[in-house]
Amino acid sequence: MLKTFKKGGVHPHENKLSADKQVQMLPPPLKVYIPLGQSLGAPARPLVDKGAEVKTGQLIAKGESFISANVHSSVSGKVVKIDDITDTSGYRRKAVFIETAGDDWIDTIDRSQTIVRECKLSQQEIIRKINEMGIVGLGGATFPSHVKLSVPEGKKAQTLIINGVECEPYLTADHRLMLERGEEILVGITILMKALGVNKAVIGIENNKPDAIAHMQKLAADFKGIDIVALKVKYPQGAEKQLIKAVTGREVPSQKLPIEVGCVVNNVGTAFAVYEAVQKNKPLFERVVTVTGKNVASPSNFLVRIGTPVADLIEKAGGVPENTGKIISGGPMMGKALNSTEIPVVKGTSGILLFPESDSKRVKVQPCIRCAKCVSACPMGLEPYLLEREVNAALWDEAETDRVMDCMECGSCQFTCPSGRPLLDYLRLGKNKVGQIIRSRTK
Amino acid sequence: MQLLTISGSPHVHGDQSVKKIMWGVVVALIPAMLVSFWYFGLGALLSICVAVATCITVEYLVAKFILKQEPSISDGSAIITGILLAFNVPSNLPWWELVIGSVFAIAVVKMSFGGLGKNPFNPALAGRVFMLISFPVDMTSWPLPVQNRMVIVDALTGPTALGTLSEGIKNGETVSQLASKLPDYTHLMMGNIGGSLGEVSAIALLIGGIYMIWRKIISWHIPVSYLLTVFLFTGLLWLINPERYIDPVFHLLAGGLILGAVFMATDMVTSPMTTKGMLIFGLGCGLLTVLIRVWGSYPEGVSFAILIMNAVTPLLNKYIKPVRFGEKVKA
Amino acid sequence: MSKKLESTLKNMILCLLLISVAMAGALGFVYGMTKEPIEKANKAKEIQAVKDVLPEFDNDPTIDAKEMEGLRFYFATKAGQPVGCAVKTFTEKGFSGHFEMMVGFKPDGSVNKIVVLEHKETPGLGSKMKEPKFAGQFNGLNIGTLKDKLLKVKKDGGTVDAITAATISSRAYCDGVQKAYNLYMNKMHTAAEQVADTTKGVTK
Amino acid sequence: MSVLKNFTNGLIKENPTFVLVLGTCPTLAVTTAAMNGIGMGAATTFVLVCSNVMIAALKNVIPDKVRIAAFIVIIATFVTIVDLVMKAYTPDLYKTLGIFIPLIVVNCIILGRAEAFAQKNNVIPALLDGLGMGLGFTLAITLMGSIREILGNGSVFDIRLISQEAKTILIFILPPGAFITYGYLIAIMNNIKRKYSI
Amino acid sequence: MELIKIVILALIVNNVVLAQFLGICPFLGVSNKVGTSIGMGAAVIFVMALANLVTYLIQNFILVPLHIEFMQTITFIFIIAFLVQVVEIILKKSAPSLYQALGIYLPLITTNCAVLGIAILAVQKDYNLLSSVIYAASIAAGFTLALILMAGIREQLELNGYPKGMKGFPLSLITAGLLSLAFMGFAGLVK
Amino acid sequence: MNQAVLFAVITLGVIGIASAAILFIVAQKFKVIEDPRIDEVADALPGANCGGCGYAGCRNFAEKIVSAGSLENLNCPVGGSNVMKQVAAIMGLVAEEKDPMVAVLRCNGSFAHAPKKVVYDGALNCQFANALYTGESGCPNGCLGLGDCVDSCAFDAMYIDEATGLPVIIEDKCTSCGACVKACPRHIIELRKKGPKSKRIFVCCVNTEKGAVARKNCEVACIGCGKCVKVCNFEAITMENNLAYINFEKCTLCRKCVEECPTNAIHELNFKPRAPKHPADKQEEVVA
Ligand SMILES: Cc1cc2nc3c(=O)[nH]c(=O)nc-3n(C[C@H](O)[C@H](O)[C@H](O)COP(=O)(O)O)c2cc1C
Ligand SMILES: Cc1cc2nc3c(=O)[nH]c(=O)nc-3n(C[C@H](O)[C@H](O)[C@H](O)COP(=O)(O)O)c2cc1C
Ligand SMILES: Cc1cc2nc3c(=O)[nH]c(=O)nc-3n(C[C@H](O)[C@H](O)[C@H](O)COP(=O)(O)O)c2cc1C
Ligand SMILES: Cc1cc2nc3c(=O)[nH]c(=O)nc-3n(C[C@H](O)[C@H](O)[C@H](O)CO)c2cc1C
Ligand code: SF4
Ligand code: SF4
Ligand code: SF4
Ligand code: SF4
Ligand code: FES
Repeated sequence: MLKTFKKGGVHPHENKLSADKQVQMLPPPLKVYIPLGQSLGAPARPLVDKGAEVKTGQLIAKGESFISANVHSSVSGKVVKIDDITDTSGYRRKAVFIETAGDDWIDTIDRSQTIVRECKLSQQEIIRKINEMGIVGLGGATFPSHVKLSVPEGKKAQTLIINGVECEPYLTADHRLMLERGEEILVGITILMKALGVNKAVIGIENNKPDAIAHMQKLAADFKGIDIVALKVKYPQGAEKQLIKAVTGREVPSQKLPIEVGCVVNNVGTAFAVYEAVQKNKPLFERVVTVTGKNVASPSNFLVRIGTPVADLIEKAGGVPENTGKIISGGPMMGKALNSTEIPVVKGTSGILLFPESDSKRVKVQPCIRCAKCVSACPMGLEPYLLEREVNAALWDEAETDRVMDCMECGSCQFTCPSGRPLLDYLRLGKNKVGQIIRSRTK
Repeated sequence: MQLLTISGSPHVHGDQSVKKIMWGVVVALIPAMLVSFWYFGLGALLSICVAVATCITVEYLVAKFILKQEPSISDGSAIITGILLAFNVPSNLPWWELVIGSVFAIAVVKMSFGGLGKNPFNPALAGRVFMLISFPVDMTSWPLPVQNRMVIVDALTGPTALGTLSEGIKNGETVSQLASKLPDYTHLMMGNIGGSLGEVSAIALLIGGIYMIWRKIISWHIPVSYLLTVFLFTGLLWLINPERYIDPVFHLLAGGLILGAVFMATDMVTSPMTTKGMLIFGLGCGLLTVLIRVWGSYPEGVSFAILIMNAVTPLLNKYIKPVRFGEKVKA
Repeated sequence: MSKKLESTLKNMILCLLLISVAMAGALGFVYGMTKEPIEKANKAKEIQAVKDVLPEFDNDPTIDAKEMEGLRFYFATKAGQPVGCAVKTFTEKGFSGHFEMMVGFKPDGSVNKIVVLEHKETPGLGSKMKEPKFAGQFNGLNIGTLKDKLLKVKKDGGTVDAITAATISSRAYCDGVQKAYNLYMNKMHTAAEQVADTTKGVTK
Repeated sequence: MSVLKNFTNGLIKENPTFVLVLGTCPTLAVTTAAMNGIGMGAATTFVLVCSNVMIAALKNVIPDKVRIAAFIVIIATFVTIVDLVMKAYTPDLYKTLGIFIPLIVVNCIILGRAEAFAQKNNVIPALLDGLGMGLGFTLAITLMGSIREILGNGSVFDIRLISQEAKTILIFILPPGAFITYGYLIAIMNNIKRKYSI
Repeated sequence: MELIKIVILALIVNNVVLAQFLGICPFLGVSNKVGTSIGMGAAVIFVMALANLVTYLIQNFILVPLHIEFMQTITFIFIIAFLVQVVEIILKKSAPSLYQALGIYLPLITTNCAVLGIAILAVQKDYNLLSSVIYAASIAAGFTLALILMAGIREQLELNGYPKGMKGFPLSLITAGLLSLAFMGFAGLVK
Repeated sequence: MNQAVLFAVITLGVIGIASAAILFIVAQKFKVIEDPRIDEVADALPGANCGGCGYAGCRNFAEKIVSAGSLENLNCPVGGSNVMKQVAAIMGLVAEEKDPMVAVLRCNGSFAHAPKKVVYDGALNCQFANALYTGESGCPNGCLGLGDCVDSCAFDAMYIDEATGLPVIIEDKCTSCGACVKACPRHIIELRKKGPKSKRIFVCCVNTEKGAVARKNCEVACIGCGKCVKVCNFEAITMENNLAYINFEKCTLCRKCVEECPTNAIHELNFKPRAPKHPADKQEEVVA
């Protein structure tokens, strides 16, 4: 029996159309919009002004609060302006507009292809470096990695879990990365292990990527303390708590961090970015993005500069088909629908998905038939149908006691609901409100 | 390019729909329906048609003209109510009584609360109890399985197995004295006995149940805990005094227990939402069924038991919560 | 509006006392007024019930009524001759338990007529035992002529046509009648004659 | 406020049964037949009128703290009077209404009106208010009794509409029928009121 | 055995609310929240048991010896009202937490016709002191049972939504009707 | 008369005295100090203890009223509005004599003025849509048209106009309770002075973006040009975040600004249609 988490979960059609497409490196685009807020936490403070000349990799904005990350230029050229642009959030936010001229990298970056295995830096130095290079979690939440690696006083990390699950349908970025940059990832993992002071790491990979499992297993033989665990295919296995449960059998308590059970989870992409940052001095300014969808001419995986407008990417994959009804940043289960193609790729963008008109509309909403399918689908053991009603009736106290804050927005409930109810919409609203209430209480 | 659509995640949807679930139940009811045609002839067919037609019409009219909402007949829930209502009455029930029962089931029990998904009580069962109490004479004269299937109203009536038992026991007879008057187990399995249209064949009902579990329309918790409770409880009584209390297998097979456990207690609208709740629900149904069958004045207790547990369901939902992730102290 | 009285202890007690006394007085007065009509009404009802089940009589059967095992026996005479005995009987076996009826026996022990006095049986079912269709079959019936002198519904091998779908009530009905018959025939028959004798004496 | 309004108020706008939904127990319990409705209504009206008048007359001599106690004594007296009178002169009706006659004393309508109206008004308005409320109650429960009797027994005021043998919907003269009939009557009343904004 | 019979009869077979129609006003009024109905139920159980104890004594040691049974209604209701008030006042002072949980329901109980009704019925049924008190307590427990079931359903209805025209009493009454329909199944459990 | 009367009188008299005395003593002994308003309110209530209000008796209801400090959702069905008025008086909740107010919608981004750029297909709930994105027209401040305000109105004073996609406030029904103001996640609805003969002038836009951006999404947006501020003689108009706001306390309803606005973002309500360029008319209005 393959390992997996026990409670809930669903199995959407996988549709990994681009699984065997090698990662293509895209040339720098003509212009980029680099949002200042690309990580969880406060946006960074810009360091450049309109008209400034910048180089690829140059620090252009500094993360100054505790949870915040540096932003680097992904191209060389001239800063046109710092202005609002609609980003993945659906709202207009501040971004640095740069017009590209050539591709002139800053000197400190080691651009050679040789793999540097050894890392002589100390724990503190590694974390400082990761901070400098603007590394954030690439698994989706874009949580600044240096914060995550600084284990709080009194807690002890035991296991590093590397998230190679990629449970979202369609997406293949992590899959390709493991196949093509496996060794770098493993080096990145050893660095992360050192930063955390642990001697055990586990890479969890779902069983629908047998090639990646085999490949990583072969490579990992060379590295001490790194294991590969094959997992049964089940969404949302990639979610931190579910992955920990699947791999270690431990459950992270409600409203607590993984460190509570001695675990730290990082995405494979993050491990790769850490490798590049620490060993090659390369800031995080490009990432792998899957561009896919059933009527995208050629579903692909691209290595993309941060700030590239989504339109450019789609163009490279065959353009926007006439009947496109929805463009999603991220996977179909958790991604955000975009309201224009002028939105830039950010650190958290793992995929761009094009849906034809026919698949873009939700199914008709009917009254809840109390079938309890949402309850059994919820991996967190919540009662989505009930929370939806409570949020609808503005019963915030009840929603809180029924643990609305535990919802991780995986969407399993809404996916299964035969009545097509917008459960997650309401749950998000509830989390929003209850979160506000909780915060105002502690204040 | 068209206008892009914006919505929150998830952007894909599973393949379950209300319609599929409801029609799945209708399919699961087919074996029992065929058995009822076989044993009760045209009368059975007619009853089912009358009940279904009334349910659909009433639902449409109430939704459209009184609630002024979009009628949603096509979801098929009214059809299930109709079939199950017909399944719960003798095949020779006067048609107008069935019509009144169906109107009550849909208009009062279902639509008064707002329609599908909002009703706290099972419409078909409430409809059945309504008829049982309103027309007790007709509702307790059971036709025997027919010789001539083309006859609509068969004059030959007789008591159900449970009715015979209950009468006998109340009259002071012992189980062994009654044994000769009761049908044997093969008949109970196949359905060659007097009783409501759809309750007679245990096998046909179980086939439907297994189909529904396989299609993930229902989960096993309610039927299993229900049947098991009845089996254990009656088994205990039987061990105590086999002359006063009949054996548990008879209780399982006779009457509407299997119909109730598989198709009616599992009605998702009126049963609990968590597995633990479902197990308790089944347990409660089982205890009440035996209580009413053995000590109450009604020979059959399934309808009442499920209705009473329907009333308890909101409390179960309120107090029995699913095991939350991260609730158990770490292993 | 003028000022209300203050809520002092004195006022409170005084007020309550006055009202209580006045009201109790009024009540006692009405009670006195209605006492007799109520008794009369009760008696009239009792006699009426006896009249309902027996042929004409001219004595007051409530005076010499006798009680035994919870049953009440009223002896009727006409011109000093016993015309029958009305027995107020009951059963606990009804669908809803207890119900009461009045059975009129002729001196020979045959049933003259039966009325149900009080019952909780289901309307439309058990309640049909009040209707002539069911109750009529007992008129003139002598239980002594039945097999084992037992009154039974057909289902139990007897002679009584049960009410459709209300065998339980029918059985209970028989039970009540049987009880009355047994006591009447075994214990009360002689009493009936005594009463007849005494009334005869009076009328003479 | 016109004096007449005191009277009509209870009939529709503040009908105790359908609008205020008070005195629900007798409404549900005794309405198995239309006739019972009239009997119960009459008894209640009598008590209501007498106690309203009496309380209005005595309102100034009753100290506040023993107000409720005094009201109860007054109301209970009239209830007992009705009880005794009915026992004496209409024994059959008395029997069907049973325990609900003494229970008039706790009928929320009566104490409610005593507190809400009689206590604050003069004798004449109190009388009219009691009469209106009582009549509203009587009409309402007679209506309900008629409906239940027709559906459940096939007769109204004991006049048979269909033959004795014909089947009726028995449930209407049983408890569930009472609740359901009452529920729908209130719903209909509410909707009529809303429509014509009474 | 007799007592068990009384309990079962009073609790489910002849449920006060669903079969005997007593105490409907508070049943409809206070059944909107499960928490509230539990509190109300507990208070009713206490008061009804107490009231029956006292009315039993009054009936058998005052009214009957003095031949003034016609004073039953007036003395009973007076005593009940008085009792409730005293209990309320005492509770408020000496056990404020209990008062918060139960006491606030006390005033509602005076006009609950079940209290007076059951006191009178207990007299009619010729129960002895113990039976009378047990009877009252189980009747009150039956009231509580109906109240809690009803409250559960109403909470759910409130969340799920219902047709506008049925808001309030109509919906509650129809639910009560169906509940009463279901409870008819207990008929004949005890003869 | 007889013994019965005598005993009745004695019994009830004794019980009466005893109860009154005991009650009095107990009440004195176990006195609990409470907010005196509770008593006052409880006295004003009918005292039927029927539970019709949903609370456990009149006193409990009174406590609830006093502790809640408002009468929202609290009603005594027996006493009706008269009693509730008295209660309001005790609670000091009678609205002080204020200028009558009315809810005003400050967005005119109808389908025609602010065409859809995307289609929304989620929960029909403004709060959620607001958290998700800017809105179908792209205006981050404009009305989402999903009717949270309509749902919040207990007086049926609002509805969504199918043709414009915007809510409409029925002035006559609006009680200025302010529920909709709280419900709108975009703070579009404002309670404004009803004004003489319901005449009102206000900026019908809440967009704070720069003029060009705002204009791109909606042709009737306030672009922050400041013309109205200049033309107003009463300093009633202020400009903040590219958005003009008319203070209804200062506005004299002269209507000068209305004509000045290049995007027609300033609305006048319930004025007589003006005769084309007839200065005399205008003068009159100012007086009124
Ligand atoms: C407010 C907040 C504070 C966090 N603090 C820490 C932390 O101190 N240490 C840590 O290792 N992770 C921290 N995390 C990161 C979470 O453990 C988790 O990795 C992150 O939310 C992304 O997980 P996800 O993609 O499964 O949502 C924090 C996250 C949030 C939202
Ligand atoms: C429902 C859900 C699904 C997720 N799926 C994945 C996934 O497939 N792969 C992944 O790397 N992270 C996934 N994540 C994010 C992880 O929870 C976690 O944040 C991440 O692995 C932490 O690594 P990072 O900080 O390096 O991003 C998912 C999160 C959620 C809530
Ligand atoms: C609501 C209802 C009320 C009933 N009331 C009675 C009744 O009052 N008396 C009675 O004998 N049977 C009554 N029964 C029927 C019994 O349950 C039982 O079926 C019948 O007495 C025995 O059946 P039989 O007479 O057809 O042999 C009632 C049934 C129902 C459903
Ligand atoms: C498994 C299953 C069982 C059902 N059982 C019943 C039933 O017993 N009675 C009924 O009226 N409807 C039944 N339905 C249909 C539907 O749920 C029912 O009409 C709703 O209660 C109406 O809101 C069933 C549906 C499903 C899926
Ligand atoms: S979105 Fe939230 S409630 Fe729904 S299944 Fe996922 S965790 Fe559970
Ligand atoms: S899955 Fe949908 S229909 Fe089923 S209980 Fe949950 S919300 Fe209701
Ligand atoms: S919610 Fe209140 S302020 Fe808003 S329109 Fe309705 S009545 Fe007016
Ligand atoms: S005014 Fe506000 S609440 Fe009303 S529809 Fe518009 S955005 Fe929603
Ligand atoms: S009438 Fe019985 S409680 Fe109100």
